[in-house]
Amino acid sequence: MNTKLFESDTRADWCPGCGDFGALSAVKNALASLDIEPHNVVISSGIGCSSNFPGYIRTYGHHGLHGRPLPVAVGSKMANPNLTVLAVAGDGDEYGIGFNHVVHTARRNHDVKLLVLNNEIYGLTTGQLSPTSTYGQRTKTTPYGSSIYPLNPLSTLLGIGATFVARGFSGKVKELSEIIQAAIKHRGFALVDILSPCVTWHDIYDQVRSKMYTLESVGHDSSDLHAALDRSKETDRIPLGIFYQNEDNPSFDELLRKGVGKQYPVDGIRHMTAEEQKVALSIFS
Amino acid sequence: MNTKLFESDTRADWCPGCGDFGALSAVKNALASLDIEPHNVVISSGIGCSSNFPGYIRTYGHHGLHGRPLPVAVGSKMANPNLTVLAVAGDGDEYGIGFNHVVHTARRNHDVKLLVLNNEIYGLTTGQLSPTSTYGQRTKTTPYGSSIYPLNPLSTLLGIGATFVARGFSGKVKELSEIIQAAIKHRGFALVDILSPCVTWHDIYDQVRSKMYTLESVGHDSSDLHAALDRSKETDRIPLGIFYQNEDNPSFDELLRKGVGKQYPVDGIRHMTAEEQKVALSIFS
Amino acid sequence: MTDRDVTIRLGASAGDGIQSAGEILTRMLSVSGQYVCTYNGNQSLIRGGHVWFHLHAGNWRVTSLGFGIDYMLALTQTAFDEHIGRINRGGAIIFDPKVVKSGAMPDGVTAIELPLTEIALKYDKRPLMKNTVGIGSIAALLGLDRKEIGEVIELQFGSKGKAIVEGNINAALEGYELTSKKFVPTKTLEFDYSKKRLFTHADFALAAGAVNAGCRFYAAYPMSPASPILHYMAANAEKMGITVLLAEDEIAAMGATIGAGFTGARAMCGTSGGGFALMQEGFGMAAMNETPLVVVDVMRAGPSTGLPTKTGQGDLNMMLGISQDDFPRVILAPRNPEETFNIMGKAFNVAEKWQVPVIVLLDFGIGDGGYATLENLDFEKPIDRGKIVTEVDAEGTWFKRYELNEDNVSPRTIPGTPNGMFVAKTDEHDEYGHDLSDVEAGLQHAVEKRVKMMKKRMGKLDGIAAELSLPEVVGPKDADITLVSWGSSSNPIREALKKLWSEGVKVNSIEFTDVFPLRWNEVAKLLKGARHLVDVEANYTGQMAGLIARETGLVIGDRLLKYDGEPLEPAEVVEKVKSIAEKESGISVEHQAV
Amino acid sequence: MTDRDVTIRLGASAGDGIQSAGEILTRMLSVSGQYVCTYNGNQSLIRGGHVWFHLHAGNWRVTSLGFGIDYMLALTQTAFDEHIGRINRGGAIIFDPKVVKSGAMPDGVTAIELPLTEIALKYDKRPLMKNTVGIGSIAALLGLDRKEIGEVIELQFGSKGKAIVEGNINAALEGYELTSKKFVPTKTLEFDYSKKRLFTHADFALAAGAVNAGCRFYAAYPMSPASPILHYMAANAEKMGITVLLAEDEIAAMGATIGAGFTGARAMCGTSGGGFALMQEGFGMAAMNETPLVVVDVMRAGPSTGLPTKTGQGDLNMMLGISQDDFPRVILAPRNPEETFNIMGKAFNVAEKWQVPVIVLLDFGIGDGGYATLENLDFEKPIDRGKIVTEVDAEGTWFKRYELNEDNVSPRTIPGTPNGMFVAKTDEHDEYGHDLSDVEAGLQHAVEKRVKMMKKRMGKLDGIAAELSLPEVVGPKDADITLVSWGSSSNPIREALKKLWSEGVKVNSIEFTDVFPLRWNEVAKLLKGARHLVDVEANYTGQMAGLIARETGLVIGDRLLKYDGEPLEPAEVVEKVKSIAEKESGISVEHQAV
Ligand SMILES: Cc1ncc(C[n+]2csc(CCOP(=O)(O)OP(=O)(O)O)c2C)c(N)n1
Ligand SMILES: Cc1ncc(C[n+]2csc(CCOP(=O)(O)OP(=O)(O)O)c2C)c(N)n1
Ligand code: SF4
Ligand code: SF4
Ligand SMILES: [Mg+2]
Ligand SMILES: [Mg+2]
Repeated sequence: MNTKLFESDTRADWCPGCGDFGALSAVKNALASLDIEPHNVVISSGIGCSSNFPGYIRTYGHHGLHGRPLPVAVGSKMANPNLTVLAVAGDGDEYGIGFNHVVHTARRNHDVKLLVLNNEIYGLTTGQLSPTSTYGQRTKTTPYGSSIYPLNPLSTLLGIGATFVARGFSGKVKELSEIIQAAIKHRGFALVDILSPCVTWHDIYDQVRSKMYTLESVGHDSSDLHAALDRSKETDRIPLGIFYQNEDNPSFDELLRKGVGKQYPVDGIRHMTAEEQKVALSIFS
Repeated sequence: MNTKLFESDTRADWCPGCGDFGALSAVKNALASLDIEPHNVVISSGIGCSSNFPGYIRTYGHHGLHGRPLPVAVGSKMANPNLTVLAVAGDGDEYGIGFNHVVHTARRNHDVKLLVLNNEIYGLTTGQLSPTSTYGQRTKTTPYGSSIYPLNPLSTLLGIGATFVARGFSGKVKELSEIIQAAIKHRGFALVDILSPCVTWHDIYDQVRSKMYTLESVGHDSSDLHAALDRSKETDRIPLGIFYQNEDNPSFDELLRKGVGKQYPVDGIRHMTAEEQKVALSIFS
Repeated sequence: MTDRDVTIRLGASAGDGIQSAGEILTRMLSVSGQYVCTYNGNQSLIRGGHVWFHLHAGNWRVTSLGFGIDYMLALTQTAFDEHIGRINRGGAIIFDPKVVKSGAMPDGVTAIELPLTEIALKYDKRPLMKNTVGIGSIAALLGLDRKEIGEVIELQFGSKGKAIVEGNINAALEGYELTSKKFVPTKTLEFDYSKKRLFTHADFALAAGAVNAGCRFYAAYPMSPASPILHYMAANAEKMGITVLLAEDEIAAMGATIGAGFTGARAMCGTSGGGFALMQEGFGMAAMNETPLVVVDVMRAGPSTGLPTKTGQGDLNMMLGISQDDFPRVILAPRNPEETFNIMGKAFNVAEKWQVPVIVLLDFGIGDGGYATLENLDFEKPIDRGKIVTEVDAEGTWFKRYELNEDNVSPRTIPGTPNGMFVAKTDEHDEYGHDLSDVEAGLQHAVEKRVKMMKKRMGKLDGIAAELSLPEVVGPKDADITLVSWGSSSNPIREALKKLWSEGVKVNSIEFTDVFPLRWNEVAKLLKGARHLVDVEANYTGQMAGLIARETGLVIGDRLLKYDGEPLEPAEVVEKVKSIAEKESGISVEHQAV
Repeated sequence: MTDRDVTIRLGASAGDGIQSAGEILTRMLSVSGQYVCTYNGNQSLIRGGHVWFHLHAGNWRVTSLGFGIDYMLALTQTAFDEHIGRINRGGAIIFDPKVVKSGAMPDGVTAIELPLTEIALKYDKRPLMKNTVGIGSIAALLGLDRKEIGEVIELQFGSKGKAIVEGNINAALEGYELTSKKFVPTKTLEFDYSKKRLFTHADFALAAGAVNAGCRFYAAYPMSPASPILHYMAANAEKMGITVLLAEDEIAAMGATIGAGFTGARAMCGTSGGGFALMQEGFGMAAMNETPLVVVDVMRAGPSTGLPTKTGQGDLNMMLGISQDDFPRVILAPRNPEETFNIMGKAFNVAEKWQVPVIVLLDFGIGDGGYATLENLDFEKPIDRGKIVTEVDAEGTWFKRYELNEDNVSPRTIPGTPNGMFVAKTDEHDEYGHDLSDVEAGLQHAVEKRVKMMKKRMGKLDGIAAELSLPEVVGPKDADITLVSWGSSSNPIREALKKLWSEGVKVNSIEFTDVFPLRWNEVAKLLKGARHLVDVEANYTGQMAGLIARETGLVIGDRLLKYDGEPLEPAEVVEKVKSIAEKESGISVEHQAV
C-alpha cells in the first residue's frame, strides 16, 4: 500500500530535527507495508510533543490526556477487535504518569501496541526531568544535575512478563518500521521504546549514534529472557531491535472472546433479546 | 524492646483466621526487636481489610486512600528523615490502583518499606479479582474462572531494579519478622510481599503451606539477579525469603541530603533568612 | 381493599446471614403480592459488628422504610438494645431468651420468646438456621400461608442441596407453628398469592437497563456500593454478550469507556464518589472531544472514605464542578430501581444524540443497600444513536467531525468507517479536530473559532434542557408546605405525604429526577408559586438547594438535611412538616414519635 | 507629576526570542522607575507559530494591559497583520521593510521602517539580535536614557559572554540612534532612574511567598502554567533549604504533600486544572483527616487540555465541588504577584490554624504569563502554627487527635512526639481516630458521633469566614454601576475605572480576593446596595456569580464573560459599562475603540 494514503494535510509542528519525524515516517511505512487500511487504524496519544502524532497521520486518532493513551486504546480495541490499535506517546506519558496502565496492559496482554517516543525529557513542558532522564542530567527541575535513578522501561517490562519488548531509534527509520511491523503482527501487547531525540532540550543524536548496535548483529536470541534482561541493562552501548518476544500466550482479546464470543460491543447496540430479557427478569424475582 | 509498647487498645476486626493477624505480630516484633520507639514510626496504609492495620499497632498511623499509601509515606519520610516509615497495604492497593507509586518509589530508592498483605483477592470489597489473583480463580468478577494473567510483583520489581525484594508468609511470623527487620535496615526501598491468606474469600493457607520453602534452605544467593528472577517466577513451589538485595545504591534521601543538606522540612517553619531574602529579591529584579 | 403495610427488622451479627434472611423474607412477600422496600444496615468489614435488615411491605406501593418497626427479630443482645426503642406500639420482638436479656419491655410491645438456637441446632451443627426460625415466626405474625415458606426457601437454597433446603423449611415451620400457637398478630397483611412481584436494587436495575439500552461495554474498578453493577455485568457477560473490563483503576476504567464510546459502542463505567474523583479528568476529556458515554456514581456517605457502607447524597457538587473549566454534562438521579431501569434508555440516547457524557447518580440506600418492587419496566424505549454517519464521500483528507451546526451537534463517524477519519481532540480544535491551541492560539481567527467551539459545546445544554423532564409535582397544587427533593430523598417524602394528607396537612412535593441541565425559568416558576419550601436531601450543605439558588436565585431557607449515613425516614419528614405547620398556624399538631 | 503610561507590543515567531526581548524591555523600564504589567502571548509548542509580548508601563501603578497598542515591534508579516488594527492613533509600528509588507497604514499610525535584520547580522551570524535592535528603537521612542540600555543588556546576557553582551548593546544602540534621528515620539514616559522597581510573575511570587511563610516542602508534576513554581523551588532548593519532590504524577504529589503536612512540615503542591482534577481525592482526604496543606492551581483556558498556554478563570466550580461529599476548604485568589506573595503567609496560617487544605488560585495571565511590579512585600507576617502540641502525658494508648472542641479545632501532634500517637483517618472516626465506619456504623452512638464530627469539620467554615477578608470596594460608595470580579479579573477593571471616572461615569468595583468561605450575609449586604451589578470574569458560565447566587440568592444578571483564552482588557470593561450607562441614562456616550 502507498504510504501517501496516510498523509495528513497538517504540517507536523515539531521543531526542525525533532526525532518524532522519523518515528512518524516509520509508522506510516509500517502500516502501508502491512496493507492496513487507514480507516481501520486507531492511534491513541496523550499530551506532549510526541502526542501531537495523530494529527499528522491520516487514521482515526484520539489525542487525549497526558498519560492515558493506553486505557483509551484498550477500550477501543475491546469495542472493536477488528481495528489495529496503536498508542503513541512520550516517555512522560507512558513511563511517568501513565506507567501503571503500561504495566497492566502488558500483563493482561491486550492486543494494542505501544510506541513510546522516548526523548528522556519532558519536551512540551519545556524540559523537566523525565523518568528516563539519566543520572546527572541537567534539566529545569535538576539545574545542578539529576541525582534520581531513571526508570529502565525495557527491563521493567521484561520483569512484568511482557510478550514483546523492543527498542528502535527514530534516526533509523527503515529498521524502526520493521520493528513496528513485528509489533503489530505480534500476538498481544507490544512495547516499542523509540529513542527519539529532542533537539531543543536534550539532544542525544550523537550519543545514540555512537553507542548503538543491533541485537541482530550480535545474534541475540529474542526468546531468551535472561539474555534480554542483560541486554536491556546495558548503558555503555545501546542495543536496538527486539529484546524479547513470546507468542505462546493468547492475547487478552483472544481469551475474552473465548467466553463472550464474537459479540463485539460495537455490534451490540440493540435491546435485549427475548432470551436475555428472561435472564434479566429471573434475577429480579 | 517489649512488643507491648506497640499494643493498640483497638481489637483488630479481621475475620478470625485472617492472615493479617500474623503480619501484625511480625511487624510489632520486628520494630521491638530493632528497638525503634513507637513514636518514631509512621505507618501509612490504604483502604482494604489489610489497610486497617495502623489502628491495631500503636505508632503514628495514616489510614488514607486506596492505592496511595506510598506517596504519603514518601512525603512523610522526606519531611522528617529521622522517622521509620512503613507502608502497609493490600494487593489491590499496591499492585492494582497504586502500582505506579510502587514502581517509582522503588526506582528512586526512597527509604520507605512496603509491606504488601497479599491475599490474591480484594477482601474488603467482598471478593473481586485482584492483580495477583491466579489464572482460573473464581471470584465475583470472574464467576466462571479468571482468564486474566496475574501480575508477578517480585519479578516486576526485579525488572525495575528494586534494591530489596522479599516474600514472607503471615503463617510464619518469626521468619516474617526477620525479613521485615532486614527490610527496615536496608539502604533504601524494600518490598516485602507477604502472603496473607483471606480465609473468607480465597483461603490459600493449605496451598502455601504445601508449596513453600525458604530460599535460605536452597542456598539462594540474594545478590544474584538472574537467580532471583528465576525463583520469583516459580509457581509450582513458593519460595520465601529475600530474593534480591543490593546496598550499593544510596537511597533517594541520602542523595537528596547531599544537595539540600540536613535542613529537614519539619525544621524549616521559619521566615526567610536575610540571605534567602537577598536571593529572592534578586530574582525579582 | 384498604391500604395495609408492615415494617419488619432483622438484627444480628455480621456473619449470621441476616442479609440472606432478609432476602428470603422480601421474596416471600413479593411472591405473595406485596410491594416491598428494604434497607441493609451493614458494616464496612467482612465479619463482626452489628448488622440489620429492614423491610417495609404492603399492598400499596411503598417507597421507603415506613414508620418505626412493627415486627423485629433480634438475634443478639445488641440487636435487641439498639432497636427496641423504635418498635411501634402493638409491635412485637422475637428473640431467644437464652441469648437476649430483655428486661422490662416498652409499653405495648410484645416479647416473643422462642428457642431459636435450640431449634436451629436440630437441623445443622452450627446454629445458622436461627434466622430461618425467626422468618417462620414473622411469617406467622403476618398471617402468611405456610406453604409459601417452603417454596421460597427452596428457591433460595436449592443450589445448596436437599438437606439444607429441608432443614431450613423445617426450621422455619417450627418457628411458624410456635408463633401461631402462642401469639395473636396485631398487624397482618392482605396477600394475593397470584401476584408475583419483581424486586431488585437500583444497581442491578441500572445494569439491566443499560444492557437493554444497548450497552455491551462496561468498565470498572470495584468500589462499594457500585460493585454489584460490575458483578452483574460479569455474571451475565456470556449470556448477554457484554464485554467487561476490570480495570487497574478508575482512571483506566474511564479511559477505556471513552475509547469504547469513541469506537462506537454504548459504553458505561461505574464507581462511587472516590472513584469518580479519579475519573474527572477523563470525564472532561469526553465532554471536550464530544464522546458519548454514561458514568454511574453510586453515592455513599463521605467525605473521603467516610462511611463506605452507609448512604447519602453528597456528590452533587462534585458533578457540578467536574475537572477544569466549563463543559456540558448531564445529571440524572432516578428515585428507585424501576425508574433506574427505565431511565437508562434516556441516558444513552441523550449521550449519543448530544454527544455528551451523562452521569447517573444513585446512592447506597436505593443501590446495593435496598430492594424495591419493579412494576413497569419499559424494554422497548427506542434507541436513538443521533448523528452517526456510516458513509462518507472520499473527498478531503479528514472528516469534519466538529462541524458547526444549528443544533450544536456534529455528524459523527466511528473508526472503521472509510473516509471518516478525524482526531478526537482535548486541545481546543477546529471543525476537523485540528489544534487551535498549538501554532495558532491567540491569533484572531483562532480566537474566534475557539469562541464558536465553546458556544457549540455549551450550547448543547439548552437543547438537552428542552428534552429533560421538569421535576414531578406530587400532591395538591394548592399546598401550605412544599417539599423539594431529588433522587432517593423523594422516597420517604412520598410516605410522609400519605400520612400528612390523612391528617389534613396541606403539603405537596416537588421531586427532581433529571437534575441538570433544566429549564430553570420553569423550575423557578414552579418553586416561586410555593408558600413555604422545605429542601429535603441527604447531605450537609443542601447541595440541590445550592444548585437551585445558583440557577434561579431562589434560596430555600428551610431545610431537612440528613448526613448521618442513615436513610431518611418518613417520620423525620412528617415531624419537620408538622413543626412548620404548627409554627405557621399557631395550632399544635400531634407529633409523630420517631 | 501627571499620570503617564504607554503600551508596547512585540510580535514575532516562536524561537525569535521575543520573550527574552520582552523581559529586557520590562527590566529596562522597571529600573527606570516605571510600574509594569505584561502579558505573554505564546504557543503550546516549542518552535513555530506566532508569539507576542505585551507591556504596559507608566509612572502610576498600572494593573493590566492598558488600552490598545502605542508602540509595536513586528518581526514577521503575521505579527504586523495580526496587531496593526489594534494600534492606537498616534502610535507607531517598527518593522523591517525587507521582511514585512505594510500596505496602507491606518490613520494616525506611523510606520517606522528599520533594517533590523541587516543590523542584527552585523553582530552575529544568525539575525537573532533583530529584536534587540527593535528594543533600542522602542527605547528611543520612549525617550529613555541610552545608558540604561547597556546596563540592562549586560544584566540579561552577562552569563553568555562579553561578545554577546557587546553585540546586543551595539545592536540596540543602532536601533536607538536610527529611530531618534528619524522620528519624533508621540508618547513618552517620565523616568526616574533612582527608582529601581521589582517585578515578577505570580508563580515566582507565590513560590517566594510560600518559602517565606515557612514552606520547605514542595511536590509537583510539571504542568503549564504552574511549572515555574517547581522550577523556582528546584533552583533554590539548596540556597533556601527546600525539599522538592518531582513526583510520578499529581496524585503522588498531593499524597506526598499530605504525608509531609501530617509529619509537621508546611507543605505545598501545585499544578494546573487537569492535574488538580487528579489531586481531588487526596484533597478530600486532607480535609477529612484534618491535615493542613496548601495547593496551588494556576488556571489556564480549558476545558480539558483546552488552550494550555492561554488564560482563564474556569476552575472555580471545580474547587467548589472537589471530590465526594461535604468538607471544609478555603479558596484564595490573589489579584497580582505582589498580593500573591503576601497572601501566602495567610494561606499557611489558615491551613495550620484550622487544619484544613487551602487552595490558591492563580491563572496564566498573572502567573507564568505576566509580570507585574512588586512594591510592598511583607516578609514579616507572623507564622501561626495553631494548636500543635509538643509534649503529651504518657497516659492512654492513643492521643485524642480529633477532640471535639468549642472552636472545632483539635490539638495536633506530629510524628516523633512521644505519646502523641494517633491514626489520621479518612474513614469517619472518633476523637482518637478510631473507625466509626467499621463495626459500629449505624449504631446509635456511632451515628451521633458521626454527626458531631461532621459538624466539627464543617463548623470550621464559620470560624474561617470570620477571619477572611470581604471583597475590596474600589471607588465611590455611590455608583450607578458596580463591577464584581475576583482574582485577576479585577486588574483590567482598575484601569477601566480610571478611564471611566475621568469621563464622569459613576462606577465602582467589588473585588474578591478571598473567595471561600466568606461572611455571605455581609457580602449580600454589600451587593444588594448596588444599583446595577455587572459580573466580570474569565469563564463561560460566570462561576463566581454562580457562587454568589448559591450563597446569597443574588443573581447578577448582567455579565461580562470572557472565555476566548485572551486576557480581559480594560477597553472591554469600558465598553460594557458605557453601553449600560447609555441604555440606562438614554444618553449616548462615546465608545472606546477596542
Ligand atoms: C494531568 C497532566 N499533568 C501534566 C500535564 C502537563 N504536561 C503536558 S505534556 C507533559 C510531558 C511531556 O513529556 P513527554 O510525555 O515525555 O512528551 P514529549 O513532549 O517529550 O514528547 C506534561 C507533564 C498535563 N497535560 N496533564
Ligand atoms: C479510589 C477507590 N477505588 C476503589 C475503592 C474500593 N476499595 C476499597 S478496598 C478495595 C480493595 C481491597 O483489596 P486489597 O487492596 O487487596 O485489600 P484487602 O481487603 O484484600 O486486604 C477497593 C477496590 C476505594 N476505596 N477507593
Ligand atoms: S521540544 Fe523537543 S520533543 Fe518537542 S518538538 Fe521540539 S525537539 Fe521535538
Ligand atoms: S475478608 Fe479476608 S482479608 Fe478481609 S479480614 Fe476477612 S479474611 Fe481477612
Ligand atoms: Mg519526552
Ligand atoms: Mg487483597
